[in-house]
Amino acid sequence: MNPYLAGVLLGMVLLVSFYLTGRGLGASGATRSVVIGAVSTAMPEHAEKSQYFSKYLGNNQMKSWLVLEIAGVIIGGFLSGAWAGRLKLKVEHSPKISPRRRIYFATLGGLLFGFGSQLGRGCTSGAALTGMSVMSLAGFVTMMAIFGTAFALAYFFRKNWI
Amino acid sequence: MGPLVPLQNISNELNLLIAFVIGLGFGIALEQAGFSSSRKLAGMFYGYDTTVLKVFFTAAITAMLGLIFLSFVGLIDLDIVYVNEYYIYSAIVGGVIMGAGFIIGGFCPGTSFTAAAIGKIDAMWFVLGSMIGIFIFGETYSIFQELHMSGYKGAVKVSDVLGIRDGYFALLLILVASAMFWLAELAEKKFRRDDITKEI
Amino acid sequence: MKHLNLIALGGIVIILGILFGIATIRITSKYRFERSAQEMLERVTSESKQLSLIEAAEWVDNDDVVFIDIRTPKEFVGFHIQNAVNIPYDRLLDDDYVEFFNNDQKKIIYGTSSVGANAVWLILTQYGYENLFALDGGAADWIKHVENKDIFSEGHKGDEAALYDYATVMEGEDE
Amino acid sequence: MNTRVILTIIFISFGSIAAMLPKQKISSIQLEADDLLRDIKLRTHLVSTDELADLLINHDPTLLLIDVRDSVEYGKYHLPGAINIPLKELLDEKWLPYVDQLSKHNIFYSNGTILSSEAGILCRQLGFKNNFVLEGGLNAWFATIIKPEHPGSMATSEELDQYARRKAASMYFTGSSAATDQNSAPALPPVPRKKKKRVQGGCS
Repeated sequence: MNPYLAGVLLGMVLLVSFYLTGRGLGASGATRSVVIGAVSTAMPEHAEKSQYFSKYLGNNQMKSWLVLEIAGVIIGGFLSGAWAGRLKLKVEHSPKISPRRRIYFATLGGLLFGFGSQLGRGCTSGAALTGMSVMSLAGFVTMMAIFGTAFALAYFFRKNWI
Repeated sequence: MGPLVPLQNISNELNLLIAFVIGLGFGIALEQAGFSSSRKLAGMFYGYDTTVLKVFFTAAITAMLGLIFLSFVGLIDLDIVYVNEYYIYSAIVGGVIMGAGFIIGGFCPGTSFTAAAIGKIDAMWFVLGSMIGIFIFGETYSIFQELHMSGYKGAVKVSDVLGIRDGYFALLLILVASAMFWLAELAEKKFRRDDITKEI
Repeated sequence: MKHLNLIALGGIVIILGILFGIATIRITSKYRFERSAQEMLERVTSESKQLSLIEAAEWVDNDDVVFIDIRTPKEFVGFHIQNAVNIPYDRLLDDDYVEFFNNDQKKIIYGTSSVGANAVWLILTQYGYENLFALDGGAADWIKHVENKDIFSEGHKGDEAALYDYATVMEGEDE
Repeated sequence: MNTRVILTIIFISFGSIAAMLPKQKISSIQLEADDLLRDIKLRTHLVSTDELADLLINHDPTLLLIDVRDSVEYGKYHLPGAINIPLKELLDEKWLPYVDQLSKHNIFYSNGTILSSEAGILCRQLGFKNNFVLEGGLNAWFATIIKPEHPGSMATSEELDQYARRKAASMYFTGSSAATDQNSAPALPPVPRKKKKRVQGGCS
């Protein structure tokens, strides 16, 4: 799909989300809910003692809301991929690097992203995109920090991509 | 008047159904934009594919204009819409870490879910990685707590900081974005990499 | 040529946008309040502009004072305080009366009840008019207590006077 | 013509419209003189004592009575469940969550109607929703509900019905059986703020 049209579509989804729920979209919050769910099942005492996790324990509606939203994202992504004929189990990587190296980097990147999203109170969808739509200063700052850093570091990781 | 869920006493079950439907739309939009490919996403930073910028700003502007008009005709109360709270240092440091994660991992959390949904194994590892990252943050929270909480400025809007109306700021952002779209398309020509764009 | 069409289309949309913008600006009322609600609240609580029937009765023959009857013309014809002018609710802000309200005369507003007069007083004062007073008592009270001269026999209590000793009534209800 | 140019044109035109829109907050459109005069003429802001009695007897959860007299008078007697916001303090920061909200129906009252109607008008002018005024105030409350007068032998059946209802209400509010109920019943939540609280959390 044309990126601009896809952007308008995404913007409409975001707007509907604002109209219905008063808050935008999110992704990393769902991951956190899953993590907290896992931690509190595996070691409930530890989760309660942890300063950070304990904040999100209990009957918090936000928790299940984002998880269901992400369930929707996964199914929506799958449907859209099926429709466009993109379903394929593979490791996508530059021909210059091995799949193994790609997976290492993807995991490391995910780790950093997960960590940063907690510190910065939201990821690209929750903080940057949603934040920008409501003209929140935090959204713009986060957006610029993310893309600025990525541009600045792009040179060092060029081998992974081009 | 919206937002409906906080103002109209919508039941929890319906709220969760709404979450799922919104998620469906979100997932389809992301996937249709081509965000399920890390090489497409990374193209942003090497100039051969600027889809990220285009989608990102188009979406933000569409939603922003939508909010302004909805609020004008009285369909939504912007006082209730969540505005992200601004903690200066954590926003910047968190953003920097996320930026590093972006260029290294090639996804962001939202796109990694759609990519994993269509079978990208690297995206699944990215999701796992972000879970580990969140776990590490939770475990080391005492170290970062001060940073996490410092420099609180409240839920400020850029238009308030600049002292201009929301509408003016939206127009300003649109003009900036138009210029960026133009530059992005120039860049796509200049840093053209047919070998990569054909594959993704 | 395709380009030109699109540019023309864009131009039309922009012009429509500007027109729409201007049109919506005109929607806002021309009768804007002069004073803020906060200022009015201070005024309301600091100085009383309520005139009791007794106080107002002294002003009837005075040329510096005008009574303004805010009831309907029909009611006005039925009865009105001597020398009163009739300006119904919906005409109070008319351009014809701007000059009248801006002169130095003292103006006492009255209506069917104290409440209506007080509300009009509040709104007009907030709107920026000065020298306004509201009669604490309606036209009917005026007939009863001023025209029929039994001010002192029963005495008209103001709207806000407590007519009962509430607490005692509540306790001693079992009689 | 590519998509970018079309999109840019559309965005810029809509952006111009957005920039032209007058600044306003839909949640609190301030009313101007003409609107207010119309409202007052229509008397939409008034609630009769009979309606209030109904609301109180039914323990309507959305009802919040606000006594605008000073605290001394409030201390001597106030309607069941009423909170005290002296008129002077009406627009103070601490009372804003009560007067500017969407979840409750506020009814202002005082001895008569003047003070409460002033409170009502000022709130209405600021665009605060759901604020009403008890018509006749406590005086009317006592005259009609607590000590209802028999309408006389010439009364129509409607008047008699009304009298019967008022008498029953009177029993409810004064009767010893109701006394305990009255004190405990409309236990209102201290802070009914709903509106000013933004929606919780984004994605973080």
